[in-house]
Amino acid sequence: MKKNFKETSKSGARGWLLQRISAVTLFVLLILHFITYHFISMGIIKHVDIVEKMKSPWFNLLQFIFLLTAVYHGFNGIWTIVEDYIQMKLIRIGLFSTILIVAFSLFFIGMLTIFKTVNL
Amino acid sequence: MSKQKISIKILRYNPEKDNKPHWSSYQLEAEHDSTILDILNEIRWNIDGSLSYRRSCRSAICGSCAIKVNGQNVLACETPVHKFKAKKLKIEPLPGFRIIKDLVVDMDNFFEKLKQIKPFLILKKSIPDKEFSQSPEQFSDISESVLCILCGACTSSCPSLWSNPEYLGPASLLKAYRFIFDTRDDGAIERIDIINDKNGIWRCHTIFNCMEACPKNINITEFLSKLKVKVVENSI
Amino acid sequence: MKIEEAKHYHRIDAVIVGAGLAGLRAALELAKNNQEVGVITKVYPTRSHSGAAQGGIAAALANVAEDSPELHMFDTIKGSDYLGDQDVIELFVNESIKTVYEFEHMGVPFSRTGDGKINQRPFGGHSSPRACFSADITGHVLLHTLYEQCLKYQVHFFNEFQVFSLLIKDNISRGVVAWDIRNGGLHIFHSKAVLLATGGYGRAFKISSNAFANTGDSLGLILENHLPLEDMEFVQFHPTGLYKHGILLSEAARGEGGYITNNEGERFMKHYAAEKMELAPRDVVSRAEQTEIIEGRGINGKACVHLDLRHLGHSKIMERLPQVRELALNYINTDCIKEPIPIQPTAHYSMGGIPANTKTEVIRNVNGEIIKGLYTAGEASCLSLHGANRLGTNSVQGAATFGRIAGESMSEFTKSGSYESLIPDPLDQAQKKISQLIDGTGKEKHAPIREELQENMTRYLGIFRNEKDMLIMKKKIKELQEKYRQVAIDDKGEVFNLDLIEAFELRNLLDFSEVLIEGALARRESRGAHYRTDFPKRDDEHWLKHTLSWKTETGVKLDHSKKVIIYWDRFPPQERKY
Amino acid sequence: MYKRTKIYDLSYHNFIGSWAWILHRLSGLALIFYITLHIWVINTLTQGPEKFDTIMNFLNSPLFKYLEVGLWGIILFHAFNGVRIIIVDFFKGSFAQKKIFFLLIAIAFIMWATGSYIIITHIN
Ligand SMILES: Cc1cc2nc3c(=O)[nH]c(=O)nc-3n(C[C@H](O)[C@H](O)[C@H](O)COP(=O)(O)OP(=O)(O)OC[C@H]3O[C@@H](n4cnc5c(N)ncnc54)[C@H](O)[C@@H]3O)c2cc1C
Ligand code: HEM
Ligand code: SF4
Ligand code: F3S
Ligand code: FES
Repeated sequence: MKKNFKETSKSGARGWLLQRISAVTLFVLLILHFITYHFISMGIIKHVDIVEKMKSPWFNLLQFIFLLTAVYHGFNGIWTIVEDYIQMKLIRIGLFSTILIVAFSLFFIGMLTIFKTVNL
Repeated sequence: MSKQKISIKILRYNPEKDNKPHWSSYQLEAEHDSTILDILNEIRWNIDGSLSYRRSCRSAICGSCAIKVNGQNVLACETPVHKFKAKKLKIEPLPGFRIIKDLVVDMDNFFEKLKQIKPFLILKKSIPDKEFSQSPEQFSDISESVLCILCGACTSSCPSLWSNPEYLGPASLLKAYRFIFDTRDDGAIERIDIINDKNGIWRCHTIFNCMEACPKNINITEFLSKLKVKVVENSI
Repeated sequence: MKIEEAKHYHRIDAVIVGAGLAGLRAALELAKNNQEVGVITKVYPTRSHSGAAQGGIAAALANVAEDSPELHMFDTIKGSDYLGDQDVIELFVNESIKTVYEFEHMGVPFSRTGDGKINQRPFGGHSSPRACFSADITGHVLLHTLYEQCLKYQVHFFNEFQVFSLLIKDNISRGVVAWDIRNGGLHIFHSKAVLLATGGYGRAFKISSNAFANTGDSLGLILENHLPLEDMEFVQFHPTGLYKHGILLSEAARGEGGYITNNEGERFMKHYAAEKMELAPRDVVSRAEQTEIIEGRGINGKACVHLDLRHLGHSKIMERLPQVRELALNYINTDCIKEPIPIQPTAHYSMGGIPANTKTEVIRNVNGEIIKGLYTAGEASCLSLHGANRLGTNSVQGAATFGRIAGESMSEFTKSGSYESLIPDPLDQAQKKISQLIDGTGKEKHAPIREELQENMTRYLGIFRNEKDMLIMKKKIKELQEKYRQVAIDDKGEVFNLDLIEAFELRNLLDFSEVLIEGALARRESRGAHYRTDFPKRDDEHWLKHTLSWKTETGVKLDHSKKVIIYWDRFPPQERKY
Repeated sequence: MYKRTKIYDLSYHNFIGSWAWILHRLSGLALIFYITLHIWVINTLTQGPEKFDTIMNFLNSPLFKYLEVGLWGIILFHAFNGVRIIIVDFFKGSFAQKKIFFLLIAIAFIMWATGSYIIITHIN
C-alpha cells in the first residue's frame, strides 16, 4: 500500500514564476497594443504605417518582447493544463512535443515577420 | 421548536450488492436545528439500519464526518438543516475519493499523502533541557494552520484533485506549511523538495474551493501562496 | 473456530488497543525502544476523543507563577476527594513536567508567554496557573503531534479495526481478536503484551460531552473475562454542556467571567458557593444547576439554565472564547454576544475503569496480582489518579504520562518475555457475538435499547442519586439486557457495517452500566462526583476505599477491601472546601 | 470500492473562486487560438502591401468588429483575473479575494464597455 506520490524531481517553480512575470509584462503590452491598434487607429491599419513604425529599434524590441512573452505565457499555460488532466506518461510526452513544436513555429513565424518587415 | 418535513436523497452504495451508486429517498420530520448528522442517525436508527457513514465526536473536532450536502462539503455534525434553505437535502460521499460504502470513503491515500510531507519536526540543532524558545508572534504564524482536523473536506473539494487523484492536496500542503514555518523546524529544504513537484504544490491554481469547504475556516489558499513563494525562493 | 479460519493471523510483540493520547504515547515509546508495535483503533487515530480536550495539560512548569510538583500533588489529592492513590499521584506530578517538555520537542505548538516560554493558564481546582495550552485546542494539537511522531517511527496502524474479544487464559494475556470494520472478517493479534487504552464511557448517558466512540469497549471485554473494574460509580458531570446536545462549552467561559443564571435571571451560585460563585469546582456547580432545574427554576421550565456572556463584550468573546461562540452559533443558532446560551450538566469524564498498578499492569484482585502481559492507561484505566473527581487538565496529562510509562513497562516486558500459546478456538468468543447479531431472528433493534439506557442512566444515576432511583435502574438494566438478547440487525454485510458495530458497543454499555449501578448503590456516602441525597456526607471512616466489581453468573460481585494509598503524614484527608 | 473519476464535478456548488478559475482557463485557451491566428495573419506583412491591406479591409467588416468586441472582453477578463491571481499569490489577496474579484471585474467591465462603444460606433 506504500505509495509515492512524488512524480519528478524537476521543479515547477520556474514555470510558475515566469508565468507571473510574463503575465505582468503582457498586461501592460497587450492593453497598450489593443488601445493603439484597435481604438486609436480604429483598425484602419495600413502596410506603410507599420513599415514606418518598424524602423524604430525600440518599437522592434517591444514587438519582440511581446511575441516572446505571449507565446511563452500561452503555451506554458497549455502545458499546465495538460499536466492537470493528462496522467498517462506517453500521451503527456506526445502533447508536450506538440506544444513545443507549435510554440517554436509560431515564435519563428513571428520573428520572420519582424525581420522581413524591418528589412523592407 | 417546530418540526418540519424534509425530503432527503442519499447516494447509497453497497459493494457487496451494487455495481454502482444509486440514490435513495427518505422523508422525515426534523427539528429546525437538527444537524445533518442527527438526520443520518435518525434514518439509520429508525428507518434503515444498513446506512453507513463515519462520525465520532459530533462537536466538529474529530474530522470524521465530512460529506457533501447539496453540492458542498461540510461536517455533518455541525451543519444544521436550516443552513440549506430548500427543504430538500442531497447527501453524497466526499467527491474525489473512492467509495467504500454509502457515505464512507477511502481516506488511506489522504493520510498517505500526509505522511509524504514528513509531518514531524526535523531537528538538526541540539535539544534544550526545557522548551525551545518561540515568541508569541512566531507561534501565531502557525496557529491558524494547526487548527486543521484532517477532515478532508478541502482536498475533496479541489478541482485539481478531481482530475488528478495523485495531487497532494491542500490538507497535506497545509501541513507542510505548518512545519516549514515553525521556527523550531530544520527540515524546510527536505520538505520543499517534496512539494516542489508536478503532483505537489504546482497543481494548486488558487481555486479557493478548499477555503470555502474548510469547516475550521482556515485560509488555506493564503498559506499555499506563502509556500509557493517560499519554494520559489529556495529553488531558483 | 480455529486459527486458520481467521481472515488474518498477526504476530506482533506489542498490541495497543486505542489510539488516543494514552495509546499513541505508549506506541511511540515502544517504537523508540525498537519494539514491534501495532496500534488497533476503531477510528482513525486523529479522530480519537482526546482531540476534543480544549483547556490544557497540567504540569507545574512555573512559567507564569510560582508552582511546584508538591503543590500540584496537593491539589490533585484534594480534588480527588482523597480517593486518589497518593503514590500514583506523586509519580504523576513528577513525570508530568517531563511529559510536557517532550511534547514541546516533538513539535506541539503551545501558546507562548512574552519571553518565549510555554504559556499556562489557571484552571478549576488548581491553585496556580498550571494548564499548558494551545489556544482552545490543546488536546487536538497533542493528539495530532503524537500521531505524526508515530508515523515518523513507523508504528504500524490497524485503522478501523475494532477489538471484539481479549484472549486471556490462566491470567495471562495472549492477544486480542479484532473485527476489520472496512473489509469485514476477524483478525487474530497474537502478542506478548496488550495495552487497553480505549478511553472513557460517557456514552452510557444521554446528555454527554463524549464522542459516539466512547463506549467503554474494553471495560465490557474485561468484565466478560471475569476480571474486575474499579470505582465505576464515579462519573464527572460538567456544568456547561450545550442544552440538549451535551456538547462541551469550555470551562474557560466561566474562567473569563461568564455568569450562570436561572429563569429569574438570578446568579443562583450565590446560594451554593457564595465565595467562588461560578468558579466553584465542576461537581458543585453541576449540582447547583440541577437543583435549580429540579426546583422549577430552569429556563421556561425546561431542563436548562443560562450561561450569560453578554457582559464580557464583543471583543473579549471574539478574542478569548471564539470556539464557545462558534459552537453555540452552529448548534443552537444562539449568538452569545447578544443572547445567553442555554446549558445543562453533561456527563463528561469517567474516573473509574480497569484497575492497574503504577506500572500500568492490569490487576485482578485486591492483592494487586496482575494479568501477565495486560496493561492499561488513559481514561479506560483506573490507577486511581483522579479518585472520586478529577481536576481539569489532569486527564490528558494522565493519559500521556501513563501512556509513556505503559510503553516503558511494556517494552521491558516484550524484550524479555516470549509468546504464550494461543488459547484453543481463539475466535469463538468474538464470532458468537457477531453471529448472534447477524443471524439473530429477534425483533428488537439496538437503537431504542440504547436510547432507553441513556435516558434512564441520566435520570437515575445522574448528578443526584438515591437508593430508590438506583433500584429502579437496577431492574431496568436487567430488562434491557434481556431485550438485547433479542436484537437483530438490519445490515448483514461485511463492509463497513456500522449497524453491527453499534450493536456490539451497546453490549458493552449495558455490561459496565450494570456494575456501575451496583457500585453506586453500595457506596453509601457522597464523595466527589458521586452524590447521594440519602447519604449527603463523605464518610471517611467506612468509605476511604476503592470499589472492585466483577460480573458473575449470579450478578455483580463487589469487593471493597482495596485501601486507598494515603501518606497520612503528608496529605491526610481533610474536608474539601473551596 | 467504487472509483469515481471526473474531470470536473459539475454537481459541486461553484463559488466565485472556481468560476473565476474555469473562465480564466477557457479565456486563456481562447486567447491562444486568437494569438495563433494573429501571428499568422500579421505574417502577411511580409507578402507585400496589397495582400496585407486586403486582409485588413476584410477584417474591418462588421462581423469581425463584433468578434473584436468579444475578444476585448475575453482579454480583459483574463488580464484582470490574472492580476487578481497575482495579488493573491504575492500580496495577501486571499483575505479579500471576492472583493478583489468584483472590483477588478468592475474596472474591466468599464474598459470593455468603453472599448466596445468605440469599436461599434466606428463600424462603417
Ligand atoms: C469535550 C471534552 C473535553 C475535555 N477537555 C479536557 C481538558 O481540557 N483537559 C484534560 O486534561 N482533559 C480533558 N478531557 C478528558 C480527556 O480528553 C480524556 O480523558 C483523554 O483524552 C482520554 O484519552 P485516552 O487516550 O484514554 O482515550 P481516547 O482519546 O478517548 O481514545 C480512545 C481510543 O480507543 C479506541 N477504541 C475504543 N474502543 C475500541 C475498540 N473496541 N477497538 C479498537 N479501538 C478502540 C478509539 O478508536 C480511540 O482511538 C476532555 C474530555 C472531553 C470529552
Ligand atoms: C493580458 C495579460 C495577461 C495576464 C495578466 C495573464 C495572467 C495569467 C496568469 C497569472 C496565469 C496563471 C494562472 C494560474 O497559474 O493559475 C495565466 C494563465 C494562462 N494564460 Fe494568461 N495572462 C495574460 C494574457 C494571456 C494571453 C495573451 C494568453 C494567450 C496566449 C494567455 C493564455 C493563458 C493560458 C492558456 C493560461 C493557463 C490557464 C490555466 O492554467 O488555467 N494569457 N494567465
Ligand atoms: S484544512 Fe480544513 S478542510 Fe482541510 S482537512 Fe483541515 S480542517 Fe478539513
Ligand atoms: S481548491 Fe485547490 S487549487 Fe488550490 S486554492 Fe484550494 S488547493
Ligand atoms: S463527528 Fe467529529 S467532526 Fe463531525
